[in-house]
Amino acid sequence: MTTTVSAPLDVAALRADFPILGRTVRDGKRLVYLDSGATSQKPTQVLDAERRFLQERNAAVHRGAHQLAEEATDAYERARALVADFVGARADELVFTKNATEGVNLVAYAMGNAATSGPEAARFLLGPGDEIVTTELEHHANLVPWQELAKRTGATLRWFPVTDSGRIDLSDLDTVVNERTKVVAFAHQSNVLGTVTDPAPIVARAKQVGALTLLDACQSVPHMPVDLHALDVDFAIFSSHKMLGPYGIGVLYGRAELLAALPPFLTGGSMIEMVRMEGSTFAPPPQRFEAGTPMTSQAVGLGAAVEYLSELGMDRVAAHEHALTVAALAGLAEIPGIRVLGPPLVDGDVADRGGAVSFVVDGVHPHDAGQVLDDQGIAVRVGHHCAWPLHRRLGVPASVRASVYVYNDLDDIDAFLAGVRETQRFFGVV
Amino acid sequence: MTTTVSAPLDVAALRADFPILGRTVRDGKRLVYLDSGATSQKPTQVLDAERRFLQERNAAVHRGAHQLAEEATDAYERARALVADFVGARADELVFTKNATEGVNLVAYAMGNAATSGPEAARFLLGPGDEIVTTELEHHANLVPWQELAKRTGATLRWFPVTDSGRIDLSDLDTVVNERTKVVAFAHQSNVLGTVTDPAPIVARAKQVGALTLLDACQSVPHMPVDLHALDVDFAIFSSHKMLGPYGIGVLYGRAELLAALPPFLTGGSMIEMVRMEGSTFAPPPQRFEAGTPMTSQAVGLGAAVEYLSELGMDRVAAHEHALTVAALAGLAEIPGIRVLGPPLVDGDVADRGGAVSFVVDGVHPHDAGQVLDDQGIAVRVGHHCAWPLHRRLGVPASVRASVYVYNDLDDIDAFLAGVRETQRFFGVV
Amino acid sequence: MQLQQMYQEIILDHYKNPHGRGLRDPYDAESFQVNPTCGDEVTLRVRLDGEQVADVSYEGQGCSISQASTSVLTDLVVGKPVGEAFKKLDAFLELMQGRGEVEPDEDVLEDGIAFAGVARYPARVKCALLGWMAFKDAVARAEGKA
Amino acid sequence: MQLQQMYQEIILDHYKNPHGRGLRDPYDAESFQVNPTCGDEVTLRVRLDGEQVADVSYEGQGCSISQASTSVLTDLVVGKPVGEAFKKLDAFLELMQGRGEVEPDEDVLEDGIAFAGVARYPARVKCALLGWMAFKDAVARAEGKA
Ligand SMILES: Cc1ncc(COP(=O)(O)O)c(C=O)c1O
Ligand SMILES: Cc1ncc(COP(=O)(O)O)c(C=O)c1O
Repeated sequence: MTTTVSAPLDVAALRADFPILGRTVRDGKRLVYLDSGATSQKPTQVLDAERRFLQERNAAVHRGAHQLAEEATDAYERARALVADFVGARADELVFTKNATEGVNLVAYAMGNAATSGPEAARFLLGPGDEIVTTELEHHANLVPWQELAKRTGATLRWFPVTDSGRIDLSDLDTVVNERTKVVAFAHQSNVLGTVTDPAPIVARAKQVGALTLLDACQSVPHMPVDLHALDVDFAIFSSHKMLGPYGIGVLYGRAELLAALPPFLTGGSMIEMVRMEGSTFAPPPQRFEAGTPMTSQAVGLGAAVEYLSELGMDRVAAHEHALTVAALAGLAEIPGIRVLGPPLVDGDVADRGGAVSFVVDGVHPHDAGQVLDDQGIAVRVGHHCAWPLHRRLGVPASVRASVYVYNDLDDIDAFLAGVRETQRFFGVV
Repeated sequence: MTTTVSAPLDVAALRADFPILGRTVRDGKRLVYLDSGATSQKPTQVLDAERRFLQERNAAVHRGAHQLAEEATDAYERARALVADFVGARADELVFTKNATEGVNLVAYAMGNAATSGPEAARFLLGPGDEIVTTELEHHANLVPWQELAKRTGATLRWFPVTDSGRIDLSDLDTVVNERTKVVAFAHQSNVLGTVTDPAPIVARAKQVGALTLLDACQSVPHMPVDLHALDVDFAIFSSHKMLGPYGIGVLYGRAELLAALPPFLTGGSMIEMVRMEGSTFAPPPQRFEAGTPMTSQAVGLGAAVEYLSELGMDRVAAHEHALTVAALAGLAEIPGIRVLGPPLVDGDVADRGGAVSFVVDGVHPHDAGQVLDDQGIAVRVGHHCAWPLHRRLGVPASVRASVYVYNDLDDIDAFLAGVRETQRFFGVV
Repeated sequence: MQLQQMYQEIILDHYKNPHGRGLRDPYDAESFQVNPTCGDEVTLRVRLDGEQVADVSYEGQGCSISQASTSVLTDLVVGKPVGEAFKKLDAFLELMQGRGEVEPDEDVLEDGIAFAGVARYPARVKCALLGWMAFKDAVARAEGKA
Repeated sequence: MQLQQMYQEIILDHYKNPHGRGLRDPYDAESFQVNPTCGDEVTLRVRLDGEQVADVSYEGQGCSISQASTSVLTDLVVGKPVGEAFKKLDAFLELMQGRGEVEPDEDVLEDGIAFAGVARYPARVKCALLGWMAFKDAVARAEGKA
């Protein structure tokens, strides 16, 4: 990566915004949090924004005419605009979901609902003979909903394989994505390997054959500058809790024209146009896709999170994580008996690889390795990280994953590397 | 209602837990918040519990093996147990959803998924000739998902009518619920009229014909003691934000045996048993229905909310609201030109009627009435309150709704009644 | 009292004595619009005579704001060229979405300037626009036909 | 160091030298169990001889805890009446779900008491129970057949 930035992140200063990092675990060990790929910690600014909202202007949004309701609605819609701006989209192209997983399910179910919707939804119709394409490195969230959609509609699920170095293998792009393809869903950045996929060739081919694209941006939007209009994907999803924001809220982006034609998914209050016992009609997007009382204060918190990230500067965030990733990879390369999954360092650097470093320790099961690390205060993730087929492909049942974020520093990486050596020592494999 | 309680709620004291009630609106008017039927305010205790969780033990639940992840998982599951206890259910019968609306959709979509699931799901199968029953007073959340399920499966939607006084008309119970009926969905307490429906006869008839029951408990669980096992319904839903808890979390209750057989709805991480590219199998409930990263801190907040309510005592909460409701109804009855919807006072009291008071002011559109009330600092809701068919049935396009909760007192009711008179004066209808 | 800013005399007059109310024949196109939060609705018909708005007739139920603004609409557009009517529509839209920050032009909006106060209440903006959206839609339909 | 409490010598011994490992014929029933978070799995076969557990054989992949506890399981149940084996299963379950608060009975659990330390790590309890759940399921199947 060749990001040129004026000044690096002042990690020491920003760590003060994350009081949890000051706590100790396991009998007084300093907490080394390397599990941000699962969920990030949240800065005081985000918690304060949410609390302020709740203590000063809380009311049901889009439903009331009194002053509190006005203020609450403004705060909620302002958050939508902030997030849209952060990812290069228009506010009315953003739907708030409960997490990224709901976003994929929304698109999959809504496409299924095209079968019982009007002619404007015909472009989403799917049946036997049609194909859905995903990849072998997807998070379960971007795989299982498509398996289920295929099961419900009779469509066929296909997927891009993964190369030995952990990249999506596009060598058969024109075969895998073809005239029968209805939708292509793929991850921008792998949550296991950190590999970043350039959407351009996939999007170009999908356009050629008239297929929709859905980008799983869960691990890219929190970690690098992302401009969805520039990427030209049709749909994208990401989750607030992985980008310094609250739990309970995710984002589905859809091109305006597509959202306008997409049938509803969840139905109920606030998403209707007119309701009679005999049947109902539905509001325009984004309301059409936000049934029920929304995650109001969480939207406000997410708005504060993107303000926080914007102030740091996403270029700087990416450069910072890249430096830590290179340090981790370099350190692991020096330890015999460690197999790193995904693209290795070449001449001390690696391109298109974000800050998730997964590996196995020869002779030590990942669960056991994670336990020894935990005992030293180092929080990593062990298992298949919701990417079971990818692990099967790479010939390992599970792995250990260290993932970094804005508040990590080189001390964390050093502690982590020392911890890995201790793991080997403890289990007597060195 | 004949609740006998030792001491009434100490409203003056508990109002200190809700700093928002101390703010002013519209040029210095005291805020009189009478819109808790839409969403409640949240006590400091709930905000503190959530913040403490996020600053001390935040991590991804059910996924990590490190200490933070353990503590977070414990907090999340402790919250589930607290809520289960609050409504007389077992922890593994409770699924966390994003709101109550998702809960209804979950059941409706999962029933639809029975068509592509194994034989254990056959009891949920639905097709042409089968019937779904709801009522004319439902919130859109408990109506539109069933309309859509009927549309997708070819089943027929039927409904109980509503009497002039706003009660569900069960005189044709045995015809409406019959051998073809698959599910009967109805509100425990109307969000517009406050009318409380005794589930017993409906549940009994449903059992006779082998139909499932779903109780919309959104307006009962926050306001009165509810024991779901005693009510013997199959499913129930309610929302945290209406019961002093955070936004972004709701609850679906399902009898253990039913949840065990119900096909999944949202799919993705954390709800699987085994994933291969070719297909997946699913975890037991409640995990099966909680795809993706859950609303972790929100669950903790909801746990704190039910602790707060339990400490107040739900009997006392119900008695308090009953007193305020009677005062409001009595006051409105003295104002000429007011039409109250729903059961009126008889001899100064009314049974089976919760704290939602909806009405129309002769000659003044509800929106205009709401505006005058708002100008005096009184926050009420205007419109159809997501119960459009009910308003049509009662012959009004919309209404004004005042709804009370634990922090309201008789001063609020007096201010409200004065506000209603001012409305009439302003528009010259008296 | 802020309330007087919203409920200007002009608005209340139009509300009590709406202009052009009732559905009339002949017409070129009809539009039905509804406000999903409160259930207010309007059915509005447009008759065009070449480039002229020859008649606007309507029926509906709604609050003072929605009723009065539809009444004002008919005053403003009937007898005007479609292009000019749409300029007024744009001006009214700008006023209503301006959060009370937009200074209305009385030459263009006439009685419509009375709605400046409504623009400060976002929840009521939809009310004020209900009839105007119906007009826009009906003209589009009428022109689509022609 | 807390770690030693979890990784008792007995556990590491069973992990390095598992007892009864490998799938054997004949058998009455087989169970496949998986830990959905880490992908660990076990295939376990049971052969009953009347009321006796005649053999338990298994194969799988997993962490030291799951492998060792399956090895301990075979020591504890093979050659025992099914009723007694299930008593041990109940005792082991109680121990593992006890959060480190339950005092294990060595007469019943023998080497199994070494897992007391694991019970303090809730995320690892599933690992320790993997083989036991397979045993329970396999016996149920075998008895269902008989
Ligand atoms: C009776 C009733 N049912 C369902 C709902 C829907 O709840 P939510 O918007 O939290 O999903 C509400 C509240 O809006 C309600 O009052
Ligand atoms: C690449 C990727 N996709 C999807 C998800 C699902 O996100 P969530 O659990 O917030 O729905 C995750 C995180 O778990 C992820 O890393």
